[in-house]
Amino acid sequence: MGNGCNHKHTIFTAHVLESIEIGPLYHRTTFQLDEVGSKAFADAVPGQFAELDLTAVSLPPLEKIPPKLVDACKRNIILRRPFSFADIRKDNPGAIEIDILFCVLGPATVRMTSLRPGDSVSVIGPLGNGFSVPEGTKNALLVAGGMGAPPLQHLGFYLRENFPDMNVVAFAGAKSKEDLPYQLLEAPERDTELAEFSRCDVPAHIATDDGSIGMKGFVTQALENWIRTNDPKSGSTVIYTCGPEPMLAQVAKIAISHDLPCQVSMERRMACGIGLCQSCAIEVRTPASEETVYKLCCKDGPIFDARELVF
Amino acid sequence: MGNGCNHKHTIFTAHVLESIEIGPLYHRTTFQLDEVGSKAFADAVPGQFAELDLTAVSLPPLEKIPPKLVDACKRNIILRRPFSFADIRKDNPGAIEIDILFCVLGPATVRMTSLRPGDSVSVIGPLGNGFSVPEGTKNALLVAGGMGAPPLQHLGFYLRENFPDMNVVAFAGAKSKEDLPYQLLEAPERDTELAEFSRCDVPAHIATDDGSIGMKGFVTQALENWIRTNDPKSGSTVIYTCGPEPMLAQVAKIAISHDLPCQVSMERRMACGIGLCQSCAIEVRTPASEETVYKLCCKDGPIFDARELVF
Amino acid sequence: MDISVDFAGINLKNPVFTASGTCGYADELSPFMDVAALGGFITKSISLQPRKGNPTPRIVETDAGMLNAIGLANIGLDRFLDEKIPLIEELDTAVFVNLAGQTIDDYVAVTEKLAKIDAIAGFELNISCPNVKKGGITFGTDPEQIENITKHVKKVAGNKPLMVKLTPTVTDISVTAQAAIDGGADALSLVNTFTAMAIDIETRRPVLANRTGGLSGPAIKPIAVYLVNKVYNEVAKPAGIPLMGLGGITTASDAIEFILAGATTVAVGTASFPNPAASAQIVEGIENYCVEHGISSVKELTGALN
Amino acid sequence: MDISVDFAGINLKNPVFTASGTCGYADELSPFMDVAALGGFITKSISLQPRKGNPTPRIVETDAGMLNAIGLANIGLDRFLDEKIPLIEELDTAVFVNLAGQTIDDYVAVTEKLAKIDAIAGFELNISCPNVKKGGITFGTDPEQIENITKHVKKVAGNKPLMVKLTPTVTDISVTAQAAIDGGADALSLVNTFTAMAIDIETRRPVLANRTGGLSGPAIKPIAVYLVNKVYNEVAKPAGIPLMGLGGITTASDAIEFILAGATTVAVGTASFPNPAASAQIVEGIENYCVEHGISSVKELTGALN
Ligand SMILES: Cc1cc2nc3c(=O)[nH]c(=O)nc-3n(C[C@H](O)[C@H](O)[C@H](O)COP(=O)(O)OP(=O)(O)OC[C@H]3O[C@@H](n4cnc5c(N)ncnc54)[C@H](O)[C@@H]3O)c2cc1C
Ligand SMILES: Cc1cc2nc3c(=O)[nH]c(=O)nc-3n(C[C@H](O)[C@H](O)[C@H](O)COP(=O)(O)OP(=O)(O)OC[C@H]3O[C@@H](n4cnc5c(N)ncnc54)[C@H](O)[C@@H]3O)c2cc1C
Ligand SMILES: Cc1cc2nc3c(=O)[nH]c(=O)nc-3n(C[C@H](O)[C@H](O)[C@H](O)COP(=O)(O)O)c2cc1C
Ligand SMILES: Cc1cc2nc3c(=O)[nH]c(=O)nc-3n(C[C@H](O)[C@H](O)[C@H](O)COP(=O)(O)O)c2cc1C
Ligand code: FES
Ligand code: FES
Repeated sequence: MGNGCNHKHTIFTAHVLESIEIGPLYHRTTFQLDEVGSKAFADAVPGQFAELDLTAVSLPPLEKIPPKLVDACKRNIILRRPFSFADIRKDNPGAIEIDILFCVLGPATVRMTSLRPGDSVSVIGPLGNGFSVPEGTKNALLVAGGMGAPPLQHLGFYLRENFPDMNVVAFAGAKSKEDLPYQLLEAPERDTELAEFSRCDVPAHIATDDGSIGMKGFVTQALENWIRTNDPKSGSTVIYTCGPEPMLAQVAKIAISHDLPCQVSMERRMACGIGLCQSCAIEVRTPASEETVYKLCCKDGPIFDARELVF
Repeated sequence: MGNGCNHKHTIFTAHVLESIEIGPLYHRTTFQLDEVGSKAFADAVPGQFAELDLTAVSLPPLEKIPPKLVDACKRNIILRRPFSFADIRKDNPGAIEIDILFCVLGPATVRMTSLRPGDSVSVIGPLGNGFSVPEGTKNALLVAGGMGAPPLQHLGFYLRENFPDMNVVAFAGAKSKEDLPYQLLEAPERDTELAEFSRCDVPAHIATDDGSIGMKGFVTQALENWIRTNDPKSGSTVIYTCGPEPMLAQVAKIAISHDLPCQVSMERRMACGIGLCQSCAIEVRTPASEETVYKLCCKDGPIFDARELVF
Repeated sequence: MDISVDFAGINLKNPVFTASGTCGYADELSPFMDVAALGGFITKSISLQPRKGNPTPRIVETDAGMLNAIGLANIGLDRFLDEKIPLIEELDTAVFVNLAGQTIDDYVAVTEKLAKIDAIAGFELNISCPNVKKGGITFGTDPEQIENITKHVKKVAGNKPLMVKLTPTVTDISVTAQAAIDGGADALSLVNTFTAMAIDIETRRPVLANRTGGLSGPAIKPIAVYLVNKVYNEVAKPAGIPLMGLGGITTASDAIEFILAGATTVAVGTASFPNPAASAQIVEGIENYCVEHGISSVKELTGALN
Repeated sequence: MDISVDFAGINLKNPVFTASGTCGYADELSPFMDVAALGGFITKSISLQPRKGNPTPRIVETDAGMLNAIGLANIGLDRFLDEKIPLIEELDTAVFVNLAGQTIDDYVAVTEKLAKIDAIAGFELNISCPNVKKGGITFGTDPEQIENITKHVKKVAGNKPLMVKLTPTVTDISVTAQAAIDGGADALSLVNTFTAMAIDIETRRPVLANRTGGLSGPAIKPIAVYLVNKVYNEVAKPAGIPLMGLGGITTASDAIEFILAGATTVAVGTASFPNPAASAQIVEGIENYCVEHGISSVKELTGALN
């Protein structure tokens, strides 16, 4: 798996191919990269991200903006926004397609909902290191909390394609059924069916806080249950996780307690995404001492080893 | 003719019906007013204006923005923009249509070019006093310089409809053929054919600085020529004018020297358009003294008597 | 749920005012909102003599803000008394008159006359307008002069509360705030605009006829919030003097930021230009916020920043 | 047509720098532009000891601007000498090192060591960072301390020009500018950020972990242009000291505004975040402007405001 820190990122234009609402607050937008972008994305891997310039995109009419966000959306934005990829399709190497799955949270993501086929945005990417697959990995556990889903969906597709024999299992948690950023199957019979994961034959264990779908409880419990049942050997099982920080901390704790390697996708408010501003500090342990230092989420991450993170 | 200062203005939504480019920098956008707006516009007259909120409209892609305006268009705008009407159609009283003819000059008007049918904008209007037709007017001379055209096009339609016997003559000036904000006839045979005025049987005397169409010279010369030839009697001839301020000053001078009443449409940078901010001061003479005072272009104007204006 | 507030001895329906110089004399707002929905209304600055104001351009838009150099254009005290007081008497909201002048005597003369008028709820002392050459700005940055002018005006203000409006362009605003309090101010309002300039690179001239103007609007909000919080913590809270926060308030969320930072009341300026109903919508939004967050009185929010 | 400028004794290819703290150590820019296209490059502030910087959130976007409280995070002098000087030696542009410290001794120690390094073209003395508790801000507002620290640093700066970076949050910036000049400054840069605050009304906490941060970006541009023009007219021009203008520069037009106001050079900060090629594009834009307006040397434009 590639190393994202090789300065292959660049600035380019991406054209909107499709934009769909997959839930009241979740949208999936497919972009086709221009030639420059396609070249830069040739080696892009799950867990990397891109910075989108949404400053020139129109605001939807007030009545279409979630009431809670109307005030925030009056703000004039100037910074790009970071998004990971829910999928990258490289079938046409000169016109790579990326899917961005996003949650409507503020002025930039509200603007993003008004993108239509034919529109274009400026993109910087691919950025960051991305997930990696240690040699000999047999089981991959993908643990996604809420909006942590996109890079793990991507990882699902990626692993199925590149490591067809690997045993991949997904864990998807959210507050409630509506907060699961997936295209739910028409009638998901079991707690193991989520369209995005089913598509690549990855069973998904669903957990919601209110039990509206899947198991009632936290996704970390689902993970522990699985580990208890399957007793995976350290060295052949890797946990990949992305989601809200308290969940990540819990997943990291579980991984460390079972001595399983764990790659954690972190998020920070980013002003630049490319190492200019130092806004995206992540506190990490230094190998030899008690001291901690800051690494940069955008350059050194966003994927960190669970063992080095200070939660 | 109505008096615009009767507080009939209000805030409402207008829907874009059509948007056409009528020249490299000129666009005409037709809006259909909602019910509230239609009610407010029932008595609207030429020379009045509206304030459009363009803050939420998308910027076109950089390559479609005139290079000279790219820098200016990076500015985040917060204020509305004032526009007069090139026409108001009241055929359907519950869904009045207004035409705005605009020149692409900066961040707001560049945004305006990306409005498409189905889009909507917030409008405040109708604002200001508008032109008036004194009793007994027989000749109306419409003198338009550059982007002063819209309210005089409107006035042409209005006079033809409401005063079918009135002799209406238009004068249209610009730097060059391309700067005439009119839908030029396919092959304008004479200097008296401009689609907008021909449509209402108003002959138009065209003057361009470079002689690329019509007479070579200033529109004020065309006006003087006409006056010299036709010797209109004061009291039965009214001059209406709109355009760049040096031209207005010249028209006012001509009018006063021939003792003809003259209604001048003035422009100022406006922060509000409704009398809140005092940004739109126009210096006027006080009847009895040497002193001058400031009136407000938005409330007391934008139409002023040539005699009171201090240029 | 109660959104009324007590402000310098007056009870107000709610914390929202319109800012001086941005809402005419209130009748201009009436096609868009009910002025009686406001906690209060602040008039354009009134000076003893009428002021024509500056030549145009008087404004220019900047990024998320605007510059103005109106030059305190106003009709002067006499015409104000004749023409505007009757309008003010009609307003069912607390009206503060903003006072401007060139000398202390000017201020005192204006205040003395207005102090007798029942329809006026209070005064806002403008010692900080950046657009008048020999005007308030010199008063506005010098603590001694601030204390002095506040004392003189307070003496003639009768029983009406005197609010002093502070300029943000000082090294330490707590010092000027303290000076106003020492002079007897009953409340402080902050901030006025920041002196600024926009240049037309084609003509190579400043855009404004006055060359410089005052920056207002959303652009300045984060600075204003900080200054309100600083004055609240360092001066106003210890002294028990209430603050009016302003500078870029466009939404109820903005207003609540100021209140959490320490403001008892807020004022809406530039935002009324594009949206003349902004102030009334902010009243509603504050009410909704209180309901949604189970806040029984908006008073609890003042300075409630964790 | 010539866009080179003389700045405090150095000849620069053009007037455009990147601002301290906003462009890493230049290699981050290289995927987007040729750093050699710049007139100069200013490093992140360097302090004697490494500084971890503040906890996150360190930034928050505001209307047409952003707040940052990075806290002068930097690797410290020793690692800077080891790791970054080799990078700097590669750069074909004038590199200024931005100096930070807590005491005069700190500043002097850093400067002394760096003065010996050929690859460094000059220094920028940061006495005005609002995000460091016991840091420069106290130096930055007091004329006496400014003069004093400038004098001490200048003494050890060798033959390299010393530029002093001024904070905008003072009552009269000409006074602080004069103090720096009296202390021996060869150039002045203005402005640094404005102390500001953003509040999350749901948590009722400041958004930044540091509570306050410095406001930068287009929002502050009109204030910065005004301050540059003021310092140019009142202090810099009479003293013959050149200015670097910054604050919200996003386009070539912005840069030209600063130059007309009195700046000899300009620096691009926040604008590089959304558009990492901004500074190079501004160089091009200045060139185009000169061509289109028949200006034979950009030097003619400094202070050419009518
Ligand atoms: C590496 C990375 C990958 C990401 N991938 C995705 C993705 O695939 N899909 C998706 O929907 N979102 C993703 N995000 C988050 C996304 O960038 C933010 O939701 C977006 O910037 C919000 O912008 P806004 O203007 O709509 O709202 P804002 O007003 O900017 O933010 C809304 C709220 O979200 C929070 N917030 C914003 N940015 C961050 C952040 N970086 N970290 C933590 N909290 C934040 C703040 O509390 C804020 O109140 C990612 C972020 C990072 C750093
Ligand atoms: C009563 C009134 C009626 C108007 N009717 C029309 C119309 O029908 N069609 C049309 O195209 N335009 C009309 N205008 C002008 C229009 O409002 C401006 O062109 C528009 O605001 C420009 O906005 P912008 O953001 O694109 O450019 P900005 O950056 O705001 O302005 C671009 C340039 O135009 C100049 N300018 C802007 N506003 C004014 C003004 N009010 N007076 C003088 N100069 C100004 C400035 O020099 C500026 O550099 C009218 C203005 C007024 C006051
Ligand atoms: C056009 C305009 C005129 C103003 N006139 C006055 C005035 O007469 N007296 C005064 O004290 N403040 C005046 N102000 C300042 C405002 O009251 C307010 O302090 C400032 O605009 C900041 O608030 P805002 O960002 O909400 O506009 C004026 C502001 C503007 C924009
Ligand atoms: C993220 C960030 C970090 C900064 N770090 C420093 C710094 O280390 N030293 C310094 O002198 N100025 C620093 N600044 C201030 C900038 O150099 C500049 O003065 C300010 O941002 C205004 O310019 P701008 O609006 O173009 O960004 C920083 C600014 C930002 C936004
Ligand atoms: S986001 Fe700017 S350094 Fe990471
Ligand atoms: S534009 Fe505000 S008063 Fe006329």
